[in-house]
Amino acid sequence: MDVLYFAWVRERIGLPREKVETDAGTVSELVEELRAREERYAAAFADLSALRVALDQELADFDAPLANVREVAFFPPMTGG
Amino acid sequence: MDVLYFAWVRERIGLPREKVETDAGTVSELVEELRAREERYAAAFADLSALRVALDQELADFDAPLANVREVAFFPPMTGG
Amino acid sequence: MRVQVQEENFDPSAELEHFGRGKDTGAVVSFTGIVRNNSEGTLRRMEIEHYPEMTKTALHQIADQAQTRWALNDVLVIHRYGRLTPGARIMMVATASRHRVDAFQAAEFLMDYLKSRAPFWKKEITDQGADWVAARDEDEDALNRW
Amino acid sequence: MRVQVQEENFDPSAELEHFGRGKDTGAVVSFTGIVRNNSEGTLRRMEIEHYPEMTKTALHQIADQAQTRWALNDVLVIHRYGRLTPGARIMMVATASRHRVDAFQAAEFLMDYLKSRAPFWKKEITDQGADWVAARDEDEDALNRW
Repeated sequence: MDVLYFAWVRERIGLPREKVETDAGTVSELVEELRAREERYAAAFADLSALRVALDQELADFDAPLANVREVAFFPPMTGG
Repeated sequence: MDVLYFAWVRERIGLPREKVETDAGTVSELVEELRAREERYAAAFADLSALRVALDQELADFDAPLANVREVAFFPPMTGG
Repeated sequence: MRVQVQEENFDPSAELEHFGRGKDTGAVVSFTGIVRNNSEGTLRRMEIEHYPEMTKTALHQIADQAQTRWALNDVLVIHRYGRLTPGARIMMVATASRHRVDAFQAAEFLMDYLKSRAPFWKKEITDQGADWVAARDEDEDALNRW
Repeated sequence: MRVQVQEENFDPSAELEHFGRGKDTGAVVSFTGIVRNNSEGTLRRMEIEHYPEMTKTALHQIADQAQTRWALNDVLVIHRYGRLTPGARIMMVATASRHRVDAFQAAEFLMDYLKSRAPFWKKEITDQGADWVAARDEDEDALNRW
Protein backbone atom coordinates (compact mmCIF):
# COMPACT_ATOMS: atom_id res chain seq x y z
CA MET A 1 0.00 0.00 0.00
CA ASP A 2 1.25 3.50 -0.85
CA VAL A 3 1.14 5.93 2.06
CA LEU A 4 1.46 9.64 1.25
CA TYR A 5 2.15 12.56 3.57
CA PHE A 6 1.54 16.26 2.88
CA ALA A 7 2.39 19.63 4.42
CA TRP A 8 3.63 19.44 8.03
CA VAL A 9 2.85 15.72 8.23
CA ARG A 10 5.34 15.21 5.41
CA GLU A 11 7.86 17.47 7.13
CA ARG A 12 7.56 15.74 10.52
CA ILE A 13 7.86 12.27 9.08
CA GLY A 14 10.56 13.41 6.68
CA LEU A 15 9.31 11.85 3.48
CA PRO A 16 6.51 12.42 0.98
CA ARG A 17 5.49 8.81 0.38
CA GLU A 18 6.45 5.26 1.19
CA LYS A 19 5.34 1.67 0.63
CA VAL A 20 3.84 0.11 3.75
CA GLU A 21 3.17 -3.60 4.28
CA THR A 22 0.25 -3.86 6.69
CA ASP A 23 -2.63 -6.05 7.76
CA ALA A 24 -4.42 -3.08 9.35
CA GLY A 25 -8.17 -3.36 8.83
CA THR A 26 -8.93 0.35 9.24
CA VAL A 27 -7.17 3.70 8.95
CA SER A 28 -7.00 3.92 12.77
CA GLU A 29 -5.21 0.58 12.95
CA LEU A 30 -2.74 1.74 10.31
CA VAL A 31 -2.14 4.92 12.34
CA GLU A 32 -1.43 2.79 15.43
CA GLU A 33 1.15 0.76 13.51
CA LEU A 34 2.86 3.88 12.17
CA ARG A 35 2.87 5.58 15.58
CA ALA A 36 4.64 2.56 17.06
CA ARG A 37 7.44 2.75 14.50
CA GLU A 38 9.45 5.80 15.50
CA GLU A 39 9.23 9.06 17.37
CA ARG A 40 8.77 11.13 14.18
CA TYR A 41 5.64 9.10 13.31
CA ALA A 42 4.34 9.40 16.86
CA ALA A 43 4.85 13.16 16.60
CA ALA A 44 3.09 13.43 13.25
CA PHE A 45 0.11 11.37 14.42
CA ALA A 46 -0.06 12.76 17.97
CA ASP A 47 -3.39 14.58 17.45
CA LEU A 48 -5.74 12.91 15.00
CA SER A 49 -8.21 15.79 15.23
CA ALA A 50 -5.56 17.89 13.43
CA LEU A 51 -5.35 15.37 10.58
CA ARG A 52 -7.38 14.36 7.57
CA VAL A 53 -7.15 11.16 5.56
CA ALA A 54 -7.92 10.28 1.94
CA LEU A 55 -8.31 6.73 0.62
CA ASP A 56 -7.58 6.38 -3.07
CA GLN A 57 -7.90 10.17 -3.42
CA GLU A 58 -11.27 10.45 -1.65
CA LEU A 59 -11.66 12.00 1.80
CA ALA A 60 -12.51 9.36 4.40
CA ASP A 61 -12.91 8.84 8.14
CA PHE A 62 -10.34 7.27 10.44
CA ASP A 63 -12.58 4.28 11.05
CA ALA A 64 -12.90 3.56 7.31
CA PRO A 65 -11.84 0.03 6.22
CA LEU A 66 -8.64 -0.40 4.19
CA ALA A 67 -9.78 -3.39 2.16
CA ASN A 68 -8.82 -2.95 -1.51
CA VAL A 69 -7.34 0.49 -0.83
CA ARG A 70 -4.15 1.14 -2.78
CA GLU A 71 -3.28 4.65 -1.63
CA VAL A 72 -3.67 6.29 1.78
CA ALA A 73 -2.83 9.96 2.26
CA PHE A 74 -2.45 11.84 5.55
CA PHE A 75 -2.48 15.62 5.75
CA PRO A 76 -3.65 18.58 7.84
CA PRO A 77 -6.98 20.32 7.09
CA MET A 78 -6.80 21.78 3.62
CA THR A 79 -6.19 25.48 3.01
CA GLY A 80 -6.97 26.06 -0.63
CA GLY A 81 -8.64 29.04 -2.26
CA MET B 1 -41.28 73.43 -10.35
CA ASP B 2 -39.83 70.98 -12.86
CA VAL B 3 -41.78 67.75 -13.21
CA LEU B 4 -40.07 64.83 -14.96
CA TYR B 5 -41.52 61.59 -16.30
CA PHE B 6 -39.67 58.39 -17.17
CA ALA B 7 -40.36 55.09 -18.94
CA TRP B 8 -44.06 54.34 -19.50
CA VAL B 9 -45.11 57.34 -17.39
CA ARG B 10 -43.31 59.53 -19.93
CA GLU B 11 -44.90 57.62 -22.80
CA ARG B 12 -48.42 57.87 -21.41
CA ILE B 13 -48.17 61.56 -20.66
CA GLY B 14 -46.34 62.19 -23.91
CA LEU B 15 -43.51 64.36 -22.65
CA PRO B 16 -40.30 63.92 -20.64
CA ARG B 17 -40.54 67.05 -18.51
CA GLU B 18 -42.53 70.20 -17.99
CA LYS B 19 -42.76 73.26 -15.76
CA VAL B 20 -45.71 73.11 -13.37
CA GLU B 21 -47.09 76.03 -11.34
CA THR B 22 -48.62 74.58 -8.21
CA ASP B 23 -49.50 75.29 -4.61
CA ALA B 24 -49.66 71.58 -3.77
CA GLY B 25 -48.29 70.89 -0.30
CA THR B 26 -47.42 67.24 -0.87
CA VAL B 27 -46.65 64.87 -3.73
CA SER B 28 -50.14 63.37 -3.43
CA GLU B 29 -51.74 66.80 -3.85
CA LEU B 30 -49.61 67.42 -6.94
CA VAL B 31 -50.70 64.05 -8.33
CA GLU B 32 -54.36 65.04 -7.79
CA GLU B 33 -53.85 68.27 -9.70
CA LEU B 34 -52.14 66.46 -12.59
CA ARG B 35 -54.82 63.74 -12.71
CA ALA B 36 -57.50 66.39 -13.04
CA ARG B 37 -55.80 67.95 -16.06
CA GLU B 38 -56.38 65.47 -18.86
CA GLU B 39 -57.12 61.83 -19.54
CA ARG B 40 -53.46 61.02 -20.34
CA TYR B 41 -52.42 62.23 -16.87
CA ALA B 42 -55.29 60.32 -15.25
CA ALA B 43 -54.10 57.20 -17.11
CA ALA B 44 -50.46 57.66 -16.06
CA PHE B 45 -51.36 58.21 -12.41
CA ALA B 46 -54.19 55.65 -12.23
CA ASP B 47 -52.35 53.29 -9.91
CA LEU B 48 -49.94 54.95 -7.48
CA SER B 49 -48.69 51.59 -6.21
CA ALA B 50 -47.12 51.12 -9.66
CA LEU B 51 -45.27 54.44 -9.37
CA ARG B 52 -42.25 55.84 -7.57
CA VAL B 53 -41.36 59.46 -6.95
CA ALA B 54 -38.09 61.32 -6.44
CA LEU B 55 -37.79 64.84 -5.00
CA ASP B 56 -34.66 66.66 -6.09
CA GLN B 57 -33.18 63.32 -7.20
CA GLU B 58 -33.87 61.49 -3.93
CA LEU B 59 -36.51 58.74 -3.63
CA ALA B 60 -39.45 59.94 -1.51
CA ASP B 61 -42.95 58.95 -0.40
CA PHE B 62 -46.18 60.28 -1.89
CA ASP B 63 -47.03 62.06 1.34
CA ALA B 64 -43.71 63.95 1.36
CA PRO B 65 -43.97 67.78 1.49
CA LEU B 66 -43.04 69.80 -1.60
CA ALA B 67 -41.72 72.87 0.24
CA ASN B 68 -38.45 74.03 -1.36
CA VAL B 69 -38.48 71.17 -3.85
CA ARG B 70 -37.31 72.22 -7.31
CA GLU B 71 -37.60 68.94 -9.22
CA VAL B 72 -40.18 66.16 -8.94
CA ALA B 73 -39.79 62.95 -10.98
CA PHE B 74 -42.38 60.21 -11.50
CA PHE B 75 -41.48 56.78 -12.81
CA PRO B 76 -42.26 53.07 -12.50
CA PRO B 77 -40.22 50.81 -10.17
CA MET B 78 -36.63 50.81 -11.36
CA THR B 79 -35.17 47.93 -13.33
CA GLY B 80 -31.44 48.51 -13.35
CA GLY B 81 -28.68 45.97 -13.13
CA MET C 1 -14.13 54.01 -5.79
CA ARG C 2 -15.24 54.66 -9.34
CA VAL C 3 -18.77 55.03 -10.72
CA GLN C 4 -19.38 55.35 -14.46
CA VAL C 5 -22.63 55.84 -16.36
CA GLN C 6 -22.12 55.67 -20.07
CA GLU C 7 -23.69 54.84 -23.42
CA GLU C 8 -20.61 53.18 -24.90
CA ASN C 9 -19.47 49.63 -24.25
CA PHE C 10 -16.83 48.75 -21.64
CA ASP C 11 -14.27 45.99 -21.33
CA PRO C 12 -14.56 44.06 -18.03
CA SER C 13 -11.15 42.50 -18.66
CA ALA C 14 -9.46 45.87 -18.96
CA GLU C 15 -11.39 47.22 -15.97
CA LEU C 16 -10.23 44.33 -13.79
CA GLU C 17 -6.63 44.45 -14.94
CA HIS C 18 -5.40 46.63 -12.10
CA PHE C 19 -8.55 46.81 -9.99
CA GLY C 20 -8.03 46.76 -6.22
CA ARG C 21 -4.38 45.76 -6.42
CA GLY C 22 -2.32 46.56 -3.37
CA LYS C 23 -0.68 44.60 -0.60
CA ASP C 24 -3.92 44.42 1.35
CA THR C 25 -6.18 42.87 -1.31
CA GLY C 26 -6.73 39.12 -1.13
CA ALA C 27 -10.09 38.87 -2.91
CA VAL C 28 -11.60 40.44 -6.02
CA VAL C 29 -15.20 39.70 -7.02
CA SER C 30 -16.76 40.91 -10.25
CA PHE C 31 -20.25 40.72 -11.70
CA THR C 32 -21.05 41.42 -15.34
CA GLY C 33 -24.64 41.74 -16.56
CA ILE C 34 -25.36 40.81 -20.18
CA VAL C 35 -28.46 41.33 -22.36
CA ARG C 36 -30.04 37.89 -22.54
CA ASN C 37 -32.27 36.91 -25.43
CA ASN C 38 -35.69 35.48 -24.58
CA SER C 39 -36.36 31.76 -24.97
CA GLU C 40 -37.87 32.30 -28.43
CA GLY C 41 -34.84 34.30 -29.57
CA THR C 42 -37.03 37.20 -30.70
CA LEU C 43 -35.34 40.03 -28.79
CA ARG C 44 -34.08 42.64 -31.23
CA ARG C 45 -32.73 45.08 -28.72
CA MET C 46 -33.03 46.48 -25.23
CA GLU C 47 -33.35 50.20 -24.60
CA ILE C 48 -32.21 51.49 -21.24
CA GLU C 49 -33.55 54.86 -20.14
CA HIS C 50 -32.17 56.62 -17.10
CA TYR C 51 -32.52 59.80 -15.06
CA PRO C 52 -29.15 61.45 -15.63
CA GLU C 53 -29.45 64.07 -12.88
CA MET C 54 -30.10 61.29 -10.35
CA THR C 55 -28.18 58.29 -11.64
CA LYS C 56 -24.65 59.14 -10.59
CA THR C 57 -25.75 60.35 -7.16
CA ALA C 58 -27.79 57.19 -6.60
CA LEU C 59 -24.92 54.92 -7.67
CA HIS C 60 -22.47 56.81 -5.46
CA GLN C 61 -24.83 56.48 -2.49
CA ILE C 62 -25.16 52.74 -3.06
CA ALA C 63 -21.38 52.33 -3.39
CA ASP C 64 -20.81 54.47 -0.27
CA GLN C 65 -23.22 52.27 1.67
CA ALA C 66 -21.32 49.17 0.58
CA GLN C 67 -18.05 50.73 1.72
CA THR C 68 -19.58 51.58 5.08
CA ARG C 69 -20.91 48.08 5.64
CA TRP C 70 -17.94 46.02 4.46
CA ALA C 71 -14.17 46.36 4.62
CA LEU C 72 -13.46 47.15 0.97
CA ASN C 73 -10.25 48.25 -0.66
CA ASP C 74 -11.99 49.30 -3.86
CA VAL C 75 -15.39 49.45 -5.55
CA LEU C 76 -16.23 49.82 -9.24
CA VAL C 77 -19.68 50.36 -10.75
CA ILE C 78 -20.28 50.78 -14.49
CA HIS C 79 -23.79 51.00 -15.94
CA ARG C 80 -24.75 51.63 -19.54
CA TYR C 81 -27.85 53.25 -21.03
CA GLY C 82 -29.19 53.48 -24.57
CA ARG C 83 -29.68 50.73 -27.15
CA LEU C 84 -28.17 47.32 -26.50
CA THR C 85 -28.39 44.19 -28.61
CA PRO C 86 -28.56 40.63 -27.20
CA GLY C 87 -25.17 39.58 -25.88
CA ALA C 88 -24.11 43.16 -25.11
CA ARG C 89 -22.83 44.03 -21.65
CA ILE C 90 -25.20 46.15 -19.56
CA MET C 91 -23.23 46.78 -16.42
CA MET C 92 -20.60 45.51 -14.06
CA VAL C 93 -19.61 45.83 -10.43
CA ALA C 94 -16.33 44.83 -8.84
CA THR C 95 -15.23 44.75 -5.21
CA ALA C 96 -11.83 44.18 -3.60
CA SER C 97 -11.20 43.23 0.02
CA ARG C 98 -8.85 41.34 2.32
CA HIS C 99 -11.17 38.37 2.75
CA ARG C 100 -13.59 36.79 0.30
CA VAL C 101 -16.74 37.24 2.39
CA ASP C 102 -16.63 41.06 2.24
CA ALA C 103 -16.05 41.14 -1.50
CA PHE C 104 -18.87 38.66 -2.21
CA GLN C 105 -21.41 40.26 0.12
CA ALA C 106 -20.67 43.78 -1.06
CA ALA C 107 -20.99 42.73 -4.72
CA GLU C 108 -24.34 41.07 -4.06
CA PHE C 109 -25.52 44.09 -2.08
CA LEU C 110 -24.51 46.43 -4.91
CA MET C 111 -26.38 44.29 -7.45
CA ASP C 112 -29.53 44.08 -5.34
CA TYR C 113 -29.58 47.84 -4.88
CA LEU C 114 -28.73 48.61 -8.50
CA LYS C 115 -31.65 46.42 -9.58
CA SER C 116 -34.27 48.26 -7.55
CA ARG C 117 -32.85 51.60 -6.42
CA ALA C 118 -30.87 52.99 -9.33
CA PRO C 119 -32.98 55.02 -11.79
CA PHE C 120 -32.75 52.82 -14.87
CA TRP C 121 -35.65 51.38 -16.85
CA LYS C 122 -35.40 48.66 -19.43
CA LYS C 123 -37.58 48.32 -22.52
CA GLU C 124 -37.45 45.18 -24.63
CA ILE C 125 -38.08 45.43 -28.36
CA THR C 126 -38.98 42.04 -29.80
CA ASP C 127 -40.43 40.90 -33.13
CA GLN C 128 -43.82 41.18 -31.41
CA GLY C 129 -43.49 44.75 -30.15
CA ALA C 130 -42.08 46.81 -27.31
CA ASP C 131 -42.56 46.28 -23.58
CA TRP C 132 -41.16 47.85 -20.45
CA VAL C 133 -39.54 45.24 -18.24
CA ALA C 134 -41.59 44.90 -15.05
CA ALA C 135 -39.85 45.06 -11.69
CA ARG C 136 -39.87 41.62 -10.06
CA ASP C 137 -41.13 41.11 -6.52
CA GLU C 138 -38.14 38.91 -5.79
CA ASP C 139 -35.78 41.77 -6.66
CA GLU C 140 -37.58 44.06 -4.20
CA ASP C 141 -37.60 41.26 -1.61
CA ALA C 142 -33.86 40.76 -2.07
CA LEU C 143 -33.27 44.15 -0.40
CA ASN C 144 -34.69 42.83 2.86
CA ARG C 145 -31.73 40.62 3.53
CA TRP C 146 -29.37 43.58 3.99
CA MET D 1 -16.82 23.44 -17.50
CA ARG D 2 -13.07 23.81 -17.22
CA VAL D 3 -10.77 22.94 -14.30
CA GLN D 4 -7.07 23.82 -14.38
CA VAL D 5 -4.35 23.13 -11.83
CA GLN D 6 -1.10 24.76 -12.78
CA GLU D 7 2.14 26.24 -11.51
CA GLU D 8 2.24 29.13 -13.97
CA ASN D 9 0.34 32.40 -13.66
CA PHE D 10 -2.99 33.00 -15.42
CA ASP D 11 -4.75 36.07 -16.75
CA PRO D 12 -8.27 36.51 -15.32
CA SER D 13 -9.03 39.11 -17.98
CA ALA D 14 -8.21 36.73 -20.81
CA GLU D 15 -10.07 33.89 -19.07
CA LEU D 16 -13.22 36.02 -18.80
CA GLU D 17 -13.05 37.36 -22.35
CA HIS D 18 -15.35 34.74 -23.85
CA PHE D 19 -16.44 32.93 -20.69
CA GLY D 20 -20.07 31.79 -20.60
CA ARG D 21 -21.10 33.77 -23.65
CA GLY D 22 -24.23 32.58 -25.40
CA LYS D 23 -27.76 33.83 -25.79
CA ASP D 24 -28.78 32.35 -22.46
CA THR D 25 -26.19 34.02 -20.20
CA GLY D 26 -27.29 37.12 -18.33
CA ALA D 27 -24.87 37.02 -15.41
CA VAL D 28 -21.16 36.30 -15.01
CA VAL D 29 -19.52 36.28 -11.57
CA SER D 30 -15.80 35.91 -11.03
CA PHE D 31 -13.62 35.60 -7.96
CA THR D 32 -9.85 36.05 -7.98
CA GLY D 33 -7.71 35.18 -4.98
CA ILE D 34 -4.45 37.07 -4.50
CA VAL D 35 -1.49 36.49 -2.13
CA ARG D 36 -1.91 39.17 0.53
CA ASN D 37 1.05 40.41 2.51
CA ASN D 38 0.73 40.39 6.30
CA SER D 39 0.19 43.64 8.19
CA GLU D 40 3.93 43.96 8.91
CA GLY D 41 4.77 43.46 5.24
CA THR D 42 7.22 40.67 6.05
CA LEU D 43 5.84 37.98 3.76
CA ARG D 44 8.52 36.88 1.31
CA ARG D 45 6.56 34.21 -0.45
CA MET D 46 3.83 31.63 -0.18
CA GLU D 47 4.38 28.00 -1.11
CA ILE D 48 1.37 25.99 -2.14
CA GLU D 49 1.67 22.22 -1.94
CA HIS D 50 -0.98 19.96 -3.41
CA TYR D 51 -1.85 16.31 -3.93
CA PRO D 52 -1.72 16.01 -7.72
CA GLU D 53 -3.44 12.62 -7.98
CA MET D 54 -6.40 13.99 -6.00
CA THR D 55 -6.57 17.68 -6.91
CA LYS D 56 -8.19 17.56 -10.32
CA THR D 57 -10.73 14.95 -9.22
CA ALA D 58 -11.65 16.97 -6.14
CA LEU D 59 -12.03 20.18 -8.14
CA HIS D 60 -14.17 18.42 -10.74
CA GLN D 61 -16.38 16.97 -8.01
CA ILE D 62 -16.86 20.41 -6.47
CA ALA D 63 -17.65 21.98 -9.86
CA ASP D 64 -20.06 19.14 -10.70
CA GLN D 65 -21.86 19.70 -7.41
CA ALA D 66 -22.24 23.39 -8.22
CA GLN D 67 -23.68 22.53 -11.63
CA THR D 68 -26.15 20.14 -10.04
CA ARG D 69 -27.34 22.67 -7.48
CA TRP D 70 -27.61 25.78 -9.65
CA ALA D 71 -28.61 26.50 -13.24
CA LEU D 72 -25.20 27.30 -14.69
CA ASN D 73 -24.18 27.83 -18.29
CA ASP D 74 -20.49 27.54 -17.51
CA VAL D 75 -18.02 27.04 -14.67
CA LEU D 76 -14.30 27.78 -14.55
CA VAL D 77 -11.85 26.85 -11.79
CA ILE D 78 -8.13 27.65 -11.92
CA HIS D 79 -5.83 26.94 -8.97
CA ARG D 80 -2.08 27.40 -8.82
CA TYR D 81 0.55 25.61 -6.78
CA GLY D 82 4.24 26.27 -6.13
CA ARG D 83 5.94 29.51 -5.05
CA LEU D 84 3.98 32.73 -5.15
CA THR D 85 5.08 36.21 -4.14
CA PRO D 86 2.80 38.81 -2.49
CA GLY D 87 0.41 40.25 -5.06
CA ALA D 88 0.44 37.10 -7.19
CA ARG D 89 -2.82 35.47 -8.19
CA ILE D 90 -3.52 32.16 -6.45
CA MET D 91 -6.73 31.03 -8.06
CA MET D 92 -9.97 32.08 -9.69
CA VAL D 93 -13.47 30.77 -10.19
CA ALA D 94 -16.08 32.04 -12.63
CA THR D 95 -19.74 31.13 -13.09
CA ALA D 96 -22.25 32.04 -15.80
CA SER D 97 -26.04 31.77 -15.51
CA ARG D 98 -29.31 33.32 -16.68
CA HIS D 99 -29.96 35.13 -13.42
CA ARG D 100 -27.53 36.71 -10.98
CA VAL D 101 -28.52 34.66 -7.94
CA ASP D 102 -27.32 31.35 -9.41
CA ALA D 103 -23.98 32.77 -10.52
CA PHE D 104 -23.34 34.42 -7.14
CA GLN D 105 -24.37 31.45 -5.03
CA ALA D 106 -22.45 28.94 -7.13
CA ALA D 107 -19.29 31.10 -6.99
CA GLU D 108 -19.52 31.37 -3.19
CA PHE D 109 -20.17 27.64 -2.91
CA LEU D 110 -17.15 26.87 -5.10
CA MET D 111 -14.95 29.13 -2.97
CA ASP D 112 -16.16 27.66 0.32
CA TYR D 113 -15.46 24.14 -0.91
CA LEU D 114 -12.11 25.00 -2.49
CA LYS D 115 -11.02 26.48 0.83
CA SER D 116 -11.66 23.38 2.89
CA ARG D 117 -12.10 20.40 0.55
CA ALA D 118 -9.53 20.78 -2.20
CA PRO D 119 -6.13 19.24 -1.32
CA PHE D 120 -3.98 22.37 -1.19
CA TRP D 121 -1.81 23.50 1.72
CA LYS D 122 -0.29 26.94 2.08
CA LYS D 123 3.00 27.73 3.76
CA GLU D 124 4.03 31.30 4.45
CA ILE D 125 7.69 32.22 4.42
CA THR D 126 8.30 35.50 6.26
CA ASP D 127 11.41 37.30 7.50
CA GLN D 128 10.79 35.45 10.78
CA GLY D 129 10.56 31.93 9.38
CA ALA D 130 8.16 29.46 7.75
CA ASP D 131 4.68 28.48 8.92
CA TRP D 132 1.89 26.35 7.52
CA VAL D 133 -1.32 28.36 7.29
CA ALA D 134 -3.83 26.92 9.76
CA ALA D 135 -7.33 26.10 8.58
CA ARG D 136 -9.82 28.54 10.05
CA ASP D 137 -12.92 27.38 11.92
CA GLU D 138 -15.00 29.94 10.05
CA ASP D 139 -13.99 28.38 6.72
CA GLU D 140 -15.13 24.97 7.92
CA ASP D 141 -18.32 26.50 9.31
CA ALA D 142 -19.00 28.19 5.97
CA LEU D 143 -19.73 24.76 4.46
CA ASN D 144 -22.74 24.35 6.72
CA ARG D 145 -24.76 26.93 4.87
CA TRP D 146 -24.95 24.84 1.71
